[in-house]
Amino acid sequence: MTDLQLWLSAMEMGCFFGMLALAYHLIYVGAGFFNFAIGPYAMMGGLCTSWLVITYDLGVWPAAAIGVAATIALAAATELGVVRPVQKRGGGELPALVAVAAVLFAIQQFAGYLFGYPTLPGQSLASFAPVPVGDITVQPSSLLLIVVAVLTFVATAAWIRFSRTGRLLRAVGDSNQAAALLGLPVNRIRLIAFVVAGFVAALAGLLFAPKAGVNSLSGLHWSLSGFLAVVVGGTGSVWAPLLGGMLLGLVEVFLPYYFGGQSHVYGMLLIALLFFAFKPQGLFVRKVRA
Amino acid sequence: MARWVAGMATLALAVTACGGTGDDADSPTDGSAKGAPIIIGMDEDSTGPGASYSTIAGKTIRLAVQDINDKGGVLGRPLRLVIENDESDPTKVPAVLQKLHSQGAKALFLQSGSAAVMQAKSTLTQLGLPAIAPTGVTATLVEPPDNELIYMLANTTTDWAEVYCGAFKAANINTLGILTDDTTTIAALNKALLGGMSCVKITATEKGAANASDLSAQVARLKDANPDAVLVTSVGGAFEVLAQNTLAAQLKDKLRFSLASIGNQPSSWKLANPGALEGLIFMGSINQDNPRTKALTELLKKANGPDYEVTAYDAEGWDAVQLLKLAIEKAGGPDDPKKLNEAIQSISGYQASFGQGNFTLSFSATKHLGADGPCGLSLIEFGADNRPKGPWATFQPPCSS
Amino acid sequence: MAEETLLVGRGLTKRYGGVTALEGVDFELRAGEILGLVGPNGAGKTTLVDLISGAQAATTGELVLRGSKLTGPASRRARAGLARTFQYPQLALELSVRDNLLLGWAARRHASLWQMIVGAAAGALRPRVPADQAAVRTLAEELGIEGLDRAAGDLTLGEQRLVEVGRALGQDPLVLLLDEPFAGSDARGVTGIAEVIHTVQRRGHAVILVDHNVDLVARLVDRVMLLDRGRVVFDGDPRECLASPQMQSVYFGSDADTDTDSGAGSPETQAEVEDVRS
Amino acid sequence: MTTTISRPTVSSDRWDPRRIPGGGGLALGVAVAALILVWVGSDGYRQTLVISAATYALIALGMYVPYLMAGSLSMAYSAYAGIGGYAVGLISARTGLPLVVAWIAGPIVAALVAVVLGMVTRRLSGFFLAAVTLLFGMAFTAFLIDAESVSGGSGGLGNLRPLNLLGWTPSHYHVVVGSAVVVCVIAFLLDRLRLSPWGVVVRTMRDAPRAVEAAGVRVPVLNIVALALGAMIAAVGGGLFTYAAGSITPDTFTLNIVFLAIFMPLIGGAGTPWGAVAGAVIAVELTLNFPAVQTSGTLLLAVGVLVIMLVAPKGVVGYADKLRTRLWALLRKERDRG
Repeated sequence: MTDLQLWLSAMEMGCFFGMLALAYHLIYVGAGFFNFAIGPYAMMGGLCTSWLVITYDLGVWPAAAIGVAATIALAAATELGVVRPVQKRGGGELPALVAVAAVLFAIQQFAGYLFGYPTLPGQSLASFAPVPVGDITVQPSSLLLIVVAVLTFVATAAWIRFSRTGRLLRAVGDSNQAAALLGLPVNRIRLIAFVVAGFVAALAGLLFAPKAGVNSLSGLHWSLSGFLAVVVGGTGSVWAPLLGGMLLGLVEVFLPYYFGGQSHVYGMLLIALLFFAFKPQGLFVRKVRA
Repeated sequence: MARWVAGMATLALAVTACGGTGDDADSPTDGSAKGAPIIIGMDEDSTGPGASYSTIAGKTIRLAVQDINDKGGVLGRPLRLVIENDESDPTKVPAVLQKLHSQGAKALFLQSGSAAVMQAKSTLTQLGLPAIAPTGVTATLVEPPDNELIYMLANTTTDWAEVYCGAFKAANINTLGILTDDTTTIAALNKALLGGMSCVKITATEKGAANASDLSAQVARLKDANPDAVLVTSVGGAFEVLAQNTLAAQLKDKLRFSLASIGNQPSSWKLANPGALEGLIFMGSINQDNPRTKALTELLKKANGPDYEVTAYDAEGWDAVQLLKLAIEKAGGPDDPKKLNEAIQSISGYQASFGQGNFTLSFSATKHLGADGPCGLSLIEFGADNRPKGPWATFQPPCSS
Repeated sequence: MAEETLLVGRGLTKRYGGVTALEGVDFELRAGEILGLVGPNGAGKTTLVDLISGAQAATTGELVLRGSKLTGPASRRARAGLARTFQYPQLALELSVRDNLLLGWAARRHASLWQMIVGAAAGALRPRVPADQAAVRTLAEELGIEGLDRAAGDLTLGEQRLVEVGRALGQDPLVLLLDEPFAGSDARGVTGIAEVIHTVQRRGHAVILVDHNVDLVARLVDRVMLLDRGRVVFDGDPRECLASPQMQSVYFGSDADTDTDSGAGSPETQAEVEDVRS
Repeated sequence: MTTTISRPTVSSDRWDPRRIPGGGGLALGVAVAALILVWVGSDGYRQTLVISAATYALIALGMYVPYLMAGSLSMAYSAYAGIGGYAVGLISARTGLPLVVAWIAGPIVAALVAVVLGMVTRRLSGFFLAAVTLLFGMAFTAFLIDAESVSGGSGGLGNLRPLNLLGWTPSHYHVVVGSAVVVCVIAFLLDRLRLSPWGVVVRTMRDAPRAVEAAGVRVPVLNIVALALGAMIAAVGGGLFTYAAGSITPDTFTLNIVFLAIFMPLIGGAGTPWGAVAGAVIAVELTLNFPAVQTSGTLLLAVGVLVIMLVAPKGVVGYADKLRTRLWALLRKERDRG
């Protein structure tokens, strides 16, 4: 494990997964469920931006702004238009799960229809020369991804700790019922959680897209990776998603390095099984005593 | 809520409208040809994972049909394309072929980009319709079972193996590392290609997911194996570019080879880091010394704009239509599928619009691969601008002229 | 009537981390007996019911039903002869009242893996067993439940409780555990539940009735156990209990520590409570 | 809405299909199936549509038991259908056994895999279960490609033998009719199963698992039985498609199908297994046979799912049923008045 390049790759993946996991985390805290549409949000942020740049010759920054705004609108629409009405009907977590699965599927199809099905190159917001580090060179987009990821986590942590909305979010996360009883604006907090999560996911997708491009079907895979990261990290703290993402990034890079081939496909399944089985309560595991 | 529903309904309607008009606008017209149209079916993947390469040839097939119709058609009758989309979904392929058949198609183009097309073989036998897979390169497609009615144009992987071996010998390469994607299409191709390359020792085979976002682990393993050269086998697209980016960064001094796909997908060249493709050698088929290639290039640039990069997919699509025209003429009409099939098998010495100048395509009852010898192939090198620079100086497939 | 000992609990204790919900509870239940379990919210009543029914595992202590040890998951204890209702009725809200009542019989026929597999095949071939349907009708008449085709979700809370009690009776239990069955019930519901209790008693089986309303319980039961902060502070005649000093001190003496909902017994809520505290 | 219409009591002892549990659904299902088969006739394309619809319906019916009755969403159904398909392919290519054996072996193997996966994931529900089973489906595809000696690798298995039932070889049309019959029979049986005591226990498990456990049924075990049953039905579907299409590859049953299968019962109506069948027919019609939107049938389907979920949670069948009830009430009112 001395190859610097591998560590850089693991870090990039880790930052990306971490940001996706952070988006999961925010919605989990605000609304108490895992929004599987996080991956498609990230895809939307990346793909919409690339499409605007390529099709309309728009500058990268305005395109990115539109892409992020569109994703935020999508996240808000998910909450207001789909999840909230469905959850209002009750019936446990299955309706919400099916609803987000439908949203995930619909966003994929819609993005394909709007932006086309081929992979588009990601647009880099940074334009400086590659930075040599040791015997490798770090691409500007990689550097930007890592820096922004860290900043995002710092900002989110500060937001949750110091702002009124952030503290309210934490209160809602502690106990949804209690918060409702106390008269906290639970619905508004939920919406804010979705919006912030949409922003974080869009940013993640936008920054990660230069690495391998983005297409309308990237979302599902990203959703799964982000979900695993949030499970591995736990939902205990704002920083947990970053930890989970980093661990997963290491697995994604070093597992194929040592075992080759498809080992990461089996590896991810194994990690999911092990983690879900041995991670004690506190997660969303149904407690049926066997 | 009501407003939301209304919005969704409007959206759905809008989508429906766009979808409808979009398809009609693409279809070729009858041109100057009169008489009852000859219906040709095309299974194209216009929206699925294979769309990025399927549509390149699909576009040129439409253009070729239009060209034929403008020039009076086949036996005085216009060709009419009916097109269905299988979204690279194998469960859809039988239904798509059946649908084309029910719309009166007399012959088919199998232009689905992925392994989904493998699912077509037995359905073709059921339908009794001859079919051409213009861009197919997987030899198993035209091997038994159910291969009586299916044809491919380009050199297959067996020829590729021969050409690569020549190249390795010329460049003094004894050990080879393979970087491959996990698609079924490529797994099938690898089996045929690598099996035929006994000329080198394959010291490492690394596989990555087709939608991978990182390949540094695979490349690091290749680095550890330290082969003389690296061959990337993939369906192309994002995987190929990521592979080349990573190889360029981590294995600078190694000679890199690739399949045809990277050369045929100009849109993916932009994905690569600056200079990342420089020195990459791919299995090309476009050779501007071929006069027919030149003519086709002019035609395509006129239709698609002067910046258009002609690819082998274009040429293969074009030739597939010309071959079918020839076969229909030989059979005296499209209506007897058996006769039409025999007519395809009787085509010999067709001068292709890809490959080197004297490259020809011939078919017979036992030869469902059109290519005559490896002249259809050419090793092309990428330049520093991430565009093909021209034939690789070290080695070119021998071509008796 | 032979005063056979049906169920014995010894030293039942439940701790969640540092919180002790139940501490060394001993009790004995004789055949045909109706035992009232009373105490303020948070006294540990539901926890005790959970420990007996197997919904939660005891930290220490043991249970003996008719001479054999009662262990394992709730389902095994149910097969041994326990049935219970829940503080918050656990009904399939989309299913009809009829189907909810049917669960007691249906469950009995799907106890083992083999029965589950055969039951699936048999169910597809013969979905409605006339004997079951008749039994459900009889039970509903007995309890005064009408409108068997209504969805359980459309019932009032009191009606839901009645259905749940009926479902438990359908299991023909040796010991029936009723967790606050009267909350939200109207007069008819109370009568129906009282009827169930007497049916069980007539069969020579026993009932444990949980409620914080001591007056109501006292009229129905043979014996009362008063719980306070996880300990038994009184065990004996209901009228004596009402007049006892323990009763006075538990309900009126100190007003501290009655803030937590008695649902705090379940691990989920317990975890939540801990979360909020930390 | 709140007015209840008192029905005239049907007191005749005559045989009445409505009094057979699930009879109404069967009558309607068979009627529609018959209409479809008449419409299909000898048109090869339409025949293939029926096969596709039947395959989708069987996968959706397989998911029906664990997903809509027991309330746990397993997404490994691409693997189960694949196992059914590979059973047909392998028995045809590697053994001399009659091909019918594949429809016994495939479902059994699928059920065993479901049991193992169910045991490993027995503590999981909701999002966790969905994620793990999704990963399992992906790993299964990777396994099919890797295990070339077993599965024929990426090229899959083809050139299947025709079925031979005691000397009778069914034609393609017979297979089409047979697939419609199989779907109707399975939907009918599931509909009855739903109403049966077994169904009552399983459906109670969804909303009130604690009550089921307290009634003496081990919820995790019954859950696994439900999963195994579902896997068997999906495997039948996979086998049917493979036989009709003549080949199977690792990519034949993709995650796309699993997503469609989740949505089909929602479109058709989750209240009855016939809803899953109706949803499958609609999904095939939209994605394969909708002339106006060739390229966006799947998109339309996705949007349709969202709309139906929000506007008509009981799906098409539920909606039709509601309309029917209202219509009858209206007619009765008219009759009473006149």
